[in-house]
Amino acid sequence: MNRGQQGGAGLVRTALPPVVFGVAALLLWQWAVVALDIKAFILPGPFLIGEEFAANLQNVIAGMVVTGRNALIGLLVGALLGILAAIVAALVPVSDEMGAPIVASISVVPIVALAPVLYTMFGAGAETARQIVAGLAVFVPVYFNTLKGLRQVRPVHRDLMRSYAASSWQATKTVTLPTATPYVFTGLRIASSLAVISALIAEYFGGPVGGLGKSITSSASSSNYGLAWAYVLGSILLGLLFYSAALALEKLVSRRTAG
Amino acid sequence: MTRTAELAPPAAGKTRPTRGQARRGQAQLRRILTGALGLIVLAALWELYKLLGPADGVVVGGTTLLPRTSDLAMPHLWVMAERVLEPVTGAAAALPLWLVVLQGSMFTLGIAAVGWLVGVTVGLLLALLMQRFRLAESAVLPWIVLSQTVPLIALAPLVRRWGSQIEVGNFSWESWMSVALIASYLAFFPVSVGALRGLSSPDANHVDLMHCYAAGWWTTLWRLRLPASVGYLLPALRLAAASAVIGTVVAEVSIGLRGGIGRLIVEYAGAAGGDPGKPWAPIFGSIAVGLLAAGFVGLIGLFLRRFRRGEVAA
Amino acid sequence: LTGCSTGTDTDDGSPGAADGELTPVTLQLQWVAQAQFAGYYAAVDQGFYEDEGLDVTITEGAADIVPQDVLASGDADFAISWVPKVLGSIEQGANITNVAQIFERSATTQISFKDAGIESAADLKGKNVGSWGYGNEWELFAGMQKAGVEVGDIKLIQQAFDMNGFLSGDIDAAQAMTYNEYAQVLETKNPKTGELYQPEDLNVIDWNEEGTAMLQDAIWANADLLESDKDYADTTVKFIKASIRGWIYAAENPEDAAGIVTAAGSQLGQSHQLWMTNEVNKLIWPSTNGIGMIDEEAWQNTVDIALNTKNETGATIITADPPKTAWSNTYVQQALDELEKDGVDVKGEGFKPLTVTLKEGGA
Amino acid sequence: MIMESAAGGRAPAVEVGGVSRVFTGRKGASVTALDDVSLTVAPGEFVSLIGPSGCGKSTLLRLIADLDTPTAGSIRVFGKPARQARIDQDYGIAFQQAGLLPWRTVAGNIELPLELHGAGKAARRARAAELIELVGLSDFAENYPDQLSGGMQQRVAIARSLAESPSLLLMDEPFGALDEMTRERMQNELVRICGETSAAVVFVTHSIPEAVFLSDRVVVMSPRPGRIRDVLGVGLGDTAERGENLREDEAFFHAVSQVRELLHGQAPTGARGVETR
Amino acid sequence: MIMESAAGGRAPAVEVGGVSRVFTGRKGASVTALDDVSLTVAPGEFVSLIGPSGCGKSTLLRLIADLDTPTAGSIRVFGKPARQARIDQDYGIAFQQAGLLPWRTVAGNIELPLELHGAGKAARRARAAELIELVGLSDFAENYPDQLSGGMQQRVAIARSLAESPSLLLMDEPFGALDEMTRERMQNELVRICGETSAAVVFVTHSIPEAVFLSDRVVVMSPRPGRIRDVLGVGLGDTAERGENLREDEAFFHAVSQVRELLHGQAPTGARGVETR
Ligand SMILES: Nc1ncnc2c1ncn2[C@@H]1O[C@H](COP(=O)(O)OP(=O)(O)OP(=O)(O)O)[C@@H](O)[C@H]1O
Ligand SMILES: Nc1ncnc2c1ncn2[C@@H]1O[C@H](COP(=O)(O)OP(=O)(O)OP(=O)(O)O)[C@@H](O)[C@H]1O
Ligand SMILES: Cc1ncc(C[n+]2csc(CCO)c2C)c(N)n1
Ligand SMILES: [Mg+2]
Ligand SMILES: [Mg+2]
Repeated sequence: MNRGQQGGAGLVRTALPPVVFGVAALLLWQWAVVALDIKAFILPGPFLIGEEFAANLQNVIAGMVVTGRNALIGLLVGALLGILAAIVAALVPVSDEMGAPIVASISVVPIVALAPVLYTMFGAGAETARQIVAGLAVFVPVYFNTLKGLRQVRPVHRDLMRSYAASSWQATKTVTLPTATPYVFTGLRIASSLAVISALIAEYFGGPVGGLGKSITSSASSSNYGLAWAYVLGSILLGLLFYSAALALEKLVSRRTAG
Repeated sequence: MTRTAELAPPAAGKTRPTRGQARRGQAQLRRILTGALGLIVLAALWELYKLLGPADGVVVGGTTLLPRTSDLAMPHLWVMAERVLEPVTGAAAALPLWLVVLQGSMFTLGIAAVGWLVGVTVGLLLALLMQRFRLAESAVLPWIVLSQTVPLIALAPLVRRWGSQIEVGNFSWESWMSVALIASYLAFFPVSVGALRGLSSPDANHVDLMHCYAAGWWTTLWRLRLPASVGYLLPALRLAAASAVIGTVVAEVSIGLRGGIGRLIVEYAGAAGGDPGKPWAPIFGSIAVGLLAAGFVGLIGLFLRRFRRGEVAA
Repeated sequence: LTGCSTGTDTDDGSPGAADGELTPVTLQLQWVAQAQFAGYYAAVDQGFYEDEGLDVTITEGAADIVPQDVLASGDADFAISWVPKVLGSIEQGANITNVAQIFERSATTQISFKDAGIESAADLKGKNVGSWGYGNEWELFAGMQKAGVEVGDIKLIQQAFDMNGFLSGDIDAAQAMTYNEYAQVLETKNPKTGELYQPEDLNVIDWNEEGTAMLQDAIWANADLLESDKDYADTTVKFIKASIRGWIYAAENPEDAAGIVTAAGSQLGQSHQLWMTNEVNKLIWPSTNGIGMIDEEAWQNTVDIALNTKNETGATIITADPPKTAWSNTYVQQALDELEKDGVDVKGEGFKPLTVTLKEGGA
Repeated sequence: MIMESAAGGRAPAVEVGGVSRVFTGRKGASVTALDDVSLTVAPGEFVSLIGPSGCGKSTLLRLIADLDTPTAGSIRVFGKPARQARIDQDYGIAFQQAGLLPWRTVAGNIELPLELHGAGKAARRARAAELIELVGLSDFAENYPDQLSGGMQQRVAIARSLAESPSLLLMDEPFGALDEMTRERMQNELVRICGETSAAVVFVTHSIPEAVFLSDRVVVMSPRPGRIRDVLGVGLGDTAERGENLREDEAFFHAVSQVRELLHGQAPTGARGVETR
Repeated sequence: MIMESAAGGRAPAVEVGGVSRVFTGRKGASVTALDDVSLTVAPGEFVSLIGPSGCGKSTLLRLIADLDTPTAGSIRVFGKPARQARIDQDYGIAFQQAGLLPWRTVAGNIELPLELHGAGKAARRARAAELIELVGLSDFAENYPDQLSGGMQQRVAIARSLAESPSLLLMDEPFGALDEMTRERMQNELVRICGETSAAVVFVTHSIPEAVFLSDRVVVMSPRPGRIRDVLGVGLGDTAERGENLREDEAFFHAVSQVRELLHGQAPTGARGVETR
């Protein structure tokens, strides 16, 4: 119980400064909007955004579900492929070198350029292209971090496995993968919010309506910036949700494996 | 086995650079060739799949898992290549497509460079602030992470609108500055996080040493923290370069700046049906610009090699 | 601190051509340079604005640029936008006025391949229907509503910058401007025949015919300034006058006008550009009341649709009638009077469109 | 050089015959880590390798463990080739770094070799408990390595090396990271364990007193190229009989001085320091 | 306890008076790292701190260096508060890890303190060259730390600690990472250097022979809470006179045994091992 209280106090201590900072910034923003009489179509104030958010909660949540589903599928598929590709690259160095220019290209290609092509390839009437965009965005950090992790096996552990005459699968299972796990999670954490933002921006270039990205642009195009930013708030929350989920999973797994 | 080089005792005193360089050159060449081979394999896969794959793609349970192979979706590689050599339009004065894309690429690269510089500066300043004041770190860092969940498309018009309100003396805000600013919004993030990690990376040992020498914060920063952060900073700078290019292209589309790759992507899209090779040119252009920018930053690493001695080869 | 360069900045009241001092004016377009805006580019190129003492800078639009906001926040002196899009902005607080309704007809259509059997709005039910969003979708919704098709009855797909979704069959009925996307389709080879698609291959739902057309490209001005600033009001008349001369030039010299737009930096192919010029001319000419005159009935029709048409979230464009300041024929009337005094034909009754042959890829 | 030990009829625990190991660096320069080294270790015998840094001690140990292969010469472990001995798990090994897997508990780490070689769960549990008891960590069986001090980690590593009751133990500076007191305690425990299990031990160390305290014979090596300079029979009594007091014994100091002199390249003159002054 | 040393008229190099240091852990538990420790080091005197891991040796050294502040008690260095002494650069310090900056050459590392305190370029060069000579690394002045062996790095760190000719040297297990032979060589050099510069030294070590070999007095500490158990005057002759042979001297072994027994908590009975057997 004492521990629990301590944990609570710790949470308060870590959460307090950013919350105070955030609230102060929001108040300053609201004050500026009111004091300088800034029109909503130039910069909506946080109160207005909050109002719109509350008033359109249903629509925002519906958008979050659509975009979040794409991001989640992209995250899962991209992460899986990233990890698999990294394992292959670690086992077969040639494949790493052969894939290098391709992975490098994926890491620099703007979604703007990619999305239209993918819509044509996979159909503009389906969510697939958006999921692929999210998947590609996820693939890059997961691949690089996993590969790095797979190369962190300490020589003493490698020697140990050899001295046990362990098979290569045994060595992979007992040493290589556990060593790489924290790195994989670092990659996933970076990838989590990237998946959301990528799936969202992909909506900008077509596909079924209903997601947050489309809602942002269509509200903005009728100058309804309060509503547009309510959807933006939805996307921030969604990104935060993904990030926290990745973080929680990381904590959970690392606690189970390393005490 | 790969440890050989690291474990070998350092050749006392001088090393012989020429032989080492030749070897490294060879390794480099081999890597380039293997990389090129990878691209060739990819190209072959493209054509092979286009040849053998079903026109409507591989559809499982209503989801297209593998792409369609129509000329619209997957033009032949030679169609893309040929198109690049032809003029942009039928007009008599039209430039060849590759030249237009090249010009656009340079334009985009220039703006991305400005965005990168701004982003790096802001990122470094934030990192310094957070390193100096722990309170700042705990208050600001979560917001820096959060900032990257705000979609650029929501910010772009704001930036342009606010930028255009600025007019001081002879200086007036121009559209390309908005684009650069948006690019910097993506670029500052890896730098601030990476630099913070780098600045906090020196061993307690080294920090103690500076303390023993009664060195102040600035001296410690200059003599210890900055040099120690190089290893963290370089990957962050490279990431920032790629992000700056991506941000520039997105912002060009978003606020419609003329002259860059982003604009070409939008304008050539209309030709996708009748001229399927055309929209690919700016896509490859944007990839080239991204790689060029990242490679450029890689060059910085060469000059800072001295500060990466402590690093163990990955 | 608006920082904008309105005509009011100059001290001397009415700088005519004779003074040599030109009044700087910025025009915000709603998309990139293309023949949709041929009249304005022609007016610049032919010196019509200069004749009126104006130094006009044309600012291109983009995906996220809302022209009426640029105008309302003072970054431009005039803007080109569609009436239904602006009505929403006006309700959100943008105080701007439609001072010249350049396009009399709507260019928005919903096209489909013949075999889809979509001949009227009622046939859209259960189909994949494309639209760009961005406020371009209201005529479609109004047409559907009129035909008893709910938004929930179709699958709405956002169209990209290209027509690939339509060409690949993902979209059964795609939104197409007569002057642009319709042509894009006709510039594409039909893989079945190896020839370009022909108009006979397509069914076209034209909202003008369905009765749900809304007013499109109009010149918008700052309502506050029109009220308070005489110079700005004068400039507005001059601007409209020169713009109309530009459009007349485009009607009489479509090839040259297309060339002017291309020279201004448009990346469109030659045949496509000429097609667009020609189609845009058809939206203006012949003009019922003189180019730019706002037809009260058409305006009211647009407002009614804006009040009553629901989009996919159940929202309407506006919830109340727009203010009186939303439109005014005062300025365009003055411009037309002056032009007619000079013997200019502002109705173009004898207008004869070209027959443009599209080449593959619009080349 | 005395290299044969009275080994009775059984095959020697380790038989190194004319072994060389040359490393070729990437820059073409080659390092002769070991040059024509021969050494025989009898079953149950405790042999220490001592010598300056870089003289090839670790290399020799790694060759015996078949973690590396000699450039020339042959290595036999219990009469089999080193590779076969590794596959048959004839030896246990402990490195300078404890090398525990941080994601496994103390018990989990000790069970690792048993698990890899297919021992049943119950058997593993029992054996691990026994070994944990042996190294005095009963209270820490479920702790993770990062919750242990360096000395405790090292004890876990030793327990792990003993898990399959090998008749040969290979240890590369296992006490290098410990403080003097813990180190002495660990040495005492090692002496006891070896007495109980009667395993042969090849033990690499930098510490002269440690080598003298633990060993039947001390092998002194010299660097560049790595060679065996001399082998000193210490024979301070049978392993089981050696105890704490030995450390303050005169014979102990004598042997320490002898090894020191060998290390410094002098012929062992007998305990010059003690006797001539 | 003998804590006063005959120091003549000058202020003692170090004067620790009733110092305690309690660390408060995050979970509220507190560790008494040092409890009421008093110690005086005379100018030019060599004092070693020895004791089991965690007894507070490093903590005491850090307090003297003003890298940490005591919970109670006072620390004076050359008559000034520790903080002032740090700012005045009255001491040089070397840690267990060499702690060289990897991006600076050997010379650059040694010049660092001089550079920070505004010495001119030429003066720095000259002093660094002198010190590099002193630690026998003249061929390596322009090498980077990663091109040096551990022992060489440690020598650079020692040279660096000497750069400003401090009259007090603080050293925390500086030879911990070295092999026995290099270690002995370094000890000899340290004895020589101290003789030449007549600096006072506070030296933390785990090695009894090392402490005995180097020191005028050996301070034996005990843990939980960290206290000074005893102080043993070794006095094996003046620093300058001590040489290699000392290590095999009977008095040396005698003192080693004495420190061992103190460490193990027995009263020093004299060299029991040697004399009673
Ligand atoms: N993998 C390797 N590649 C190249 N050279 C090596 C390799 N391993 C060892 N060496 C070299 O072989 C020699 C002997 O190394 P080894 O590690 O056996 O020494 P050691 O006696 O164990 O030293 P230490 O006491 O420092 O551990 C050294 O010169 C070393 O540099
Ligand atoms: N910063 C700190 N926070 C909390 N406890 C500490 C801290 N530094 C040291 N301690 C505790 O104080 C005690 C003394 O530590 P110290 O490092 O001085 O020991 P030491 O004698 O140097 O040990 P070693 O020989 O292992 O270096 C230990 O119990 C240690 O856990
Ligand atoms: C995201 C997006 N924005 C604009 C257009 C193009 N567009 C189609 S109609 C129209 C109005 C005037 O031409 C515009 C700008 C598009 N295709 N996609
Ligand atoms: Mg070794
Ligand atoms: Mg310590």
